[in-house]
Amino acid sequence: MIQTATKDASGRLLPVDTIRKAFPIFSSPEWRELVYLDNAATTQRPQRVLDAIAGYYADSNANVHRGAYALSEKSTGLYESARELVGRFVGAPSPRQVVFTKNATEALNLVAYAWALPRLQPGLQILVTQMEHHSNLVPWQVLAQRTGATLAYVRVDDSGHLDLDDLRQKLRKPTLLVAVTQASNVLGTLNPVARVVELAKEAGAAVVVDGAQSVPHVPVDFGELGCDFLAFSGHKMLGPMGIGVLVAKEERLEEAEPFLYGGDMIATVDWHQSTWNELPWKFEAGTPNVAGAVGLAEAVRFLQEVGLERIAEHDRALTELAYDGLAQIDGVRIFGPPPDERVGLVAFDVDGVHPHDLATFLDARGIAIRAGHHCAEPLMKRLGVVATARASFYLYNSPDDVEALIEGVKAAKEFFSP
Amino acid sequence: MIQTATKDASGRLLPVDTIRKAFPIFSSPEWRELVYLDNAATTQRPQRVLDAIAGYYADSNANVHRGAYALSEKSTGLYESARELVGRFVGAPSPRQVVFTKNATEALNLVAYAWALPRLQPGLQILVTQMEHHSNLVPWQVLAQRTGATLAYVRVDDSGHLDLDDLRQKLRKPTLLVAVTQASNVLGTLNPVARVVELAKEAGAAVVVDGAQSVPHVPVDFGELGCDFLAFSGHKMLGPMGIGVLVAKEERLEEAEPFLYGGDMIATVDWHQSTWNELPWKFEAGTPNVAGAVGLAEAVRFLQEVGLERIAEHDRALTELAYDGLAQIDGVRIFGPPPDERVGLVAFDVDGVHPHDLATFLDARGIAIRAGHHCAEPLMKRLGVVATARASFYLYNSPDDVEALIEGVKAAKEFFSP
Amino acid sequence: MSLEALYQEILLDHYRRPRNFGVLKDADVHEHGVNPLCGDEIEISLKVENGRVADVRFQGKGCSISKASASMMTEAVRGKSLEEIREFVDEMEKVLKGEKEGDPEQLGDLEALKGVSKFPVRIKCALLAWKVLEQGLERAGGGTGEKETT
Amino acid sequence: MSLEALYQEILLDHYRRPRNFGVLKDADVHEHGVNPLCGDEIEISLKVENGRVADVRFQGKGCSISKASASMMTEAVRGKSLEEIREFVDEMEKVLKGEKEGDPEQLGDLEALKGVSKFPVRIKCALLAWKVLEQGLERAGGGTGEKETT
Ligand SMILES: Cc1ncc(COP(=O)(O)O)c(C=O)c1O
Ligand SMILES: Cc1ncc(COP(=O)(O)O)c(C=O)c1O
Repeated sequence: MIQTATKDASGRLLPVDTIRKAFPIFSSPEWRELVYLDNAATTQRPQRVLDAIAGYYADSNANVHRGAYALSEKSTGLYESARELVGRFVGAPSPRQVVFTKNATEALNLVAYAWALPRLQPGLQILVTQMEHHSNLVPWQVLAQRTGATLAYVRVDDSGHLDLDDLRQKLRKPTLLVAVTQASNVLGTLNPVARVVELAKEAGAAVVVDGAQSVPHVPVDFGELGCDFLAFSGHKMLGPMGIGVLVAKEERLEEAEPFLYGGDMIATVDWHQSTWNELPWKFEAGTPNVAGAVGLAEAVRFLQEVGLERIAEHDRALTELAYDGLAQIDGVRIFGPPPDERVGLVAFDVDGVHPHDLATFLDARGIAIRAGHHCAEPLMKRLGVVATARASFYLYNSPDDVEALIEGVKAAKEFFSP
Repeated sequence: MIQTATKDASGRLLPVDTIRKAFPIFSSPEWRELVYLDNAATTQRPQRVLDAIAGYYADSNANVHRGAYALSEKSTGLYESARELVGRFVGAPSPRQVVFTKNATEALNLVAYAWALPRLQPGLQILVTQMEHHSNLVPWQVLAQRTGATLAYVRVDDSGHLDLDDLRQKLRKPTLLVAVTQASNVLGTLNPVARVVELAKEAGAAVVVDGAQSVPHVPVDFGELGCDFLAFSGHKMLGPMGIGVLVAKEERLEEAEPFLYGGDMIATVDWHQSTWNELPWKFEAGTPNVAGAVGLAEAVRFLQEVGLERIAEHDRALTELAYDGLAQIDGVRIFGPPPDERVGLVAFDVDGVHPHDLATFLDARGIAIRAGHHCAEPLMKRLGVVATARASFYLYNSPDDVEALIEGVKAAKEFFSP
Repeated sequence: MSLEALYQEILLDHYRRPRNFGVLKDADVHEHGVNPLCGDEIEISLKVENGRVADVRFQGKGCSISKASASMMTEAVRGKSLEEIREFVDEMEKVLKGEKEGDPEQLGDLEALKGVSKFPVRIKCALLAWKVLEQGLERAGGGTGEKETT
Repeated sequence: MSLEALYQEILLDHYRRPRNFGVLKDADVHEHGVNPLCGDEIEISLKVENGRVADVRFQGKGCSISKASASMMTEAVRGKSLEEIREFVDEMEKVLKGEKEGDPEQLGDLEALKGVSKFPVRIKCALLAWKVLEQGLERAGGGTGEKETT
C-alpha cells in the first residue's frame, strides 16, 4: 500500500504525501495543516492501526488464556501472535522473552522491582548515563536510596557523546547494572550500546537498554546488542497508547521475582503460598491489553512495509536540513552530535527566546514542537540550561515541515528580541 | 439512543434487541449467534466506545501535560475530563483521588507497593476474605511473606456470605488493612462493604475494596462505602482493555510512596534526589493510556444513559431465571447465595460433567461460559471443588440466552453421564 | 469441529469406565501432577522391571479428556522400555498439537484423542497424564534403568 | 487566539526591561520557587514594614510570561498589606484561569496577562511569581504582621 520503492528526487526521502494519507489526523479538518514535530513524545497512528483495534473488538474480543470457548481462543491467538511479531521485529529469540507492559516506563520499573531490587545492596553500584530519560533514571535513583547501593553517572562529553573511558573507569567498582538509552530523546545521540554491553559484561554487570527512541527509528536487534533488557513503547512507533514491551534474556526473567501479582501470572495459589506461571506470563498480571498488542502488531507491520532502514534515512535527511537551517540562525545553539550520529530530532535554544515562548509562538503558526526539560532534568543541568526546544521527525514529516520550523524560529527571534 | 424508558413485559428487563445493535460483535458474521455469558471475565464494547477511541486518535492525539501546543492541550483536556467523569461515576469527591492504571490488578498492586509495604511489619496483620480474586489476594500474600506480617482469612460461610463475626474476631489483632471484594466473581455475593468498613475503622484498619465485579453492575459510591481504596477495570464495564482505576482517600494517596517511577510523576529530578508530582499524577508514570481513558469515559456515559439501577435489575432478573432453571436440573449444585443477594452471575457444577467438558460442550452450541478456578483458588478449596462452571450476564443478555444455557446443561448431562 | 469428533464414543467409554484406575502398592514410582488451568490432578504409580513398565495405575480428578487420556495411556505403555515411552510421549504431543498425523496402528485407542488438536485449551488436559509419566520416569533414573522410589 | 493577544506590547516590554530586577540586601523575606514544567526559577526579596510591603525585588530565569508577570507584580504589590496581597493573588489566579473578568483599574498593567487564560499550559508561568510571593508572606508570619527572616 505504501510506496516504498519510489524515492523522491533527493533519493533519501519517503513519499510523504502518500504516507500522510494513511494517517487520519492529517486529513482532519482541525489539524490538516498541522506541522507535527513532537514525534519523540508520541507519534500519530495510521488508520490501519485504528482499524485493527476496532476490528479486534468487533470480532475477536474476549479475555485470554483461560476461556474454554472459541472466541477466547481466537483472542488468545491474536494476542500471542502479536507477541511473536513484535518480538521478531526487535530480534527477540523467543516469544518467552517478550513481556507486554503498559509503556516503556513500566517495563523499566519491572526490571528495577523484579530483577534489580532483590540483588542490590550497599557496596554495589548502578551506573546510569547523564543522558537518561527520567524513566530510566528515577527508578534506579530510588532503588539506590532504598538498598544503600550507589548510583553513579557515566559522563556525557561536550559533543553529546557517552564518555566510554569514564564508563570503563567507573566499571572498576562492583556494578550490578548499567542503564543506558540507545538513543537520547534530547541529544539524539545514538549510543554504541553493543560496546557498552561488552565493557559491562567484562565487569560482570547487566545492561538495561532504553529503546524508546531507537526501536521506532532504526533497526534494532536484541541479540546483536547483547544486552540483558530492552524496553520500548508502542505509542512512539505508530502503535496505540497503553502498550509497551520488555524484551529480556530468558535467564534474567527466570531468576527475577514477579512484579505485579494477581490473575494470569500464577501457576497455583494456596492459602499462604503461590507458584508462578511460565515465561512470559509470569510478568503479566491481570487482564492484558489485548487490543493494544493487536494494534502494536499492526503498527509494526506498517513500519516493516515501509522499511526501518528507509525510515532511518528519511529521518536523517530531515534532521540534516533542520540542523543546517537552525545552525545558520544567529543565536541558535544546537545540543548534541552532528546529524549523521543521531536519530531524527534536534534540541536547541535561541538566544533571547525562552523555549516555552518559542513553542507557543510556533503553535500559533501551526507548528507543534516540545519545550521543557524533556524528562531529562539531570541532562539539562549537564548542558547548563533549564529547558530546550525540541523538534522531532518521523516518516510523515516533509522538508516543508522543516522549512516551516526554521522560518518560525527566525520570526520568533524577531518577535521576542528584535 | 438507548431506550431506557421502555420496559419489556416482565417489567424488569432492558430492551436487549436495541442494546445489542449498539455492539458490533453481535452483528459480526462470525459471532452473530453467540450467547456470550462470560461477562465477568470481560464485556463486549459498544460501537460508541470504539468510535471514541478512533476519534481521539484521529483528531486529538498527542502526549499530555507537557506539550505547549494546542493539540497537546486538547489531548490533556480530554484525559483530565475522562478522569473527572469516571471519578464522579463512582462518587469520588475529587479527580485528585482518581488514578488511572492499566487494570484493576495494577490498581491493587499499587496499593500494596505504595501504601501497604512501607507500613507492614511483623505483628501486623492483613485480613483478606476467603472469596478474594487472586488480584486482591496474591499481592497481600507476597507482602506478608516479605515483611513478616501475618496474612489471615475472613471466613466465608456455607451460604457464600462473609462471616462478620469472624471478621470482628480477627480484627482484635493489630490489623493494617482489610482486603475485600464488593462482589465475588464466583459466588456473586454482594458483600456488606460499608459494614466491613465500620468494623475495620473501629479497629483502626484501612479497607481496600475490589470493585471489579461491582462497579460495572450496581451503583457504587466511594464516599458512602467509606473505604480507603477502590479498584476496578474498564474492560469489565464496556470500556477498552488497558485501562483501570484506583480511587482512594486523598490522605492515603498523600502518605503513600510513589509506585512506578519515571516521566510525568516527578516534580523535580536532581542527580540523587527527586520530588514527586501532585495527586493524582504522582502515581501515573510514563505516557498514560489517554485513548483508554477516553474510551472508558464513553463507556461510562453509555452505562449512565441506560442507568445502573436498571442494569442491576436486568442482571438480577436473568440471574433468577438462571438460578431457578439450573437448580431444577438433577445433579446441578449452585454455589453462593440466592439470586437477590448477588450480582449477575451463577457458578455451578454438574454431577458427572467436568466444568471444562461442559464449557467445550456449550461452546459447540455457541454458548460461551467460563470453566476453571476463576482466579480464586483458595475459594475453590473452601468450596471443596477444583473448578466450577460460571455464567455471567450483562445488559445485552436476554432470557433466551439463559434458556440456551439451561438447555445446554441438560444436554451435556445427557451426553457425558447418561 | 463437531462435538462428536472430540468426544468420540471410545473416549467417553474410557472416561466413564477408566482402565487401570487406582494405586499400585509396590510401585517403584509415584508421580503426581496438576493442570493449574482447570485444577485437574493425577497420580500415577508405576512398576519398572528390567527397564520396562511392568505395571501401572492412575487415579485423580479431571475432565473426560484428561481421564480418558490417562486411561488409554496405562494400556499403551505396559511392557514398553523407558526409551520407547519417551519417544512415544514426544509423538503423542505432536499428534495432540496437530503437528503430526501419527501412526494409527501404533496409536490404537489413542487415535480417539486426535480431535483435541482442534481445541487448543484442551490440549493440556490430554497431555497431563503423559507429562506426569515422563516426569516419573525421569525421577526413576531415566533410561539408565536405575530405580529410585519417591 | 492570536499571538498578539497573548504577547501584548506591554508584556513584552516588561519581559525585555523587567522592573525591580535584583535582590534586596536588607530584605525580611527571601523566597525561591521553581516551575518544574519549564524549569523557570524565581527569587523574590521583600521588605515588610508595619505589615505592608515596603520594597520588593525579583530575579530569575524564565519565559516572557513568568518574567513579565513577576515584573508587573513588583509594581502592583508595593504598599499593600499582606491581607490585601493575599486577596489580590486569589483574584489574579481567577483572572489567569479565566474564571473572572477582573477589575481593569485594579489590574493596571496586569491586564496584559489576561490573554494567558487561553493558553492553559502557560498559566503556571504567569502564576509562578505570585505563588512564590504568597509563600514568602506565609513564611514571614502571615497576616499577623510578625516577621521572620529565612
Ligand atoms: C473480583 C475481581 N477482582 C479483580 C479482577 C482483576 O481484574 P483485571 O484482570 O482487569 O485486572 C477480576 C477480573 O478478573 C475480578 O473478577
Ligand atoms: C528515551 C525515553 N525513554 C523512556 C521514555 C518513556 O516512555 P513512556 O512514556 O512511553 O513510558 C521516553 C518517552 O517519553 C523516552 O523518550
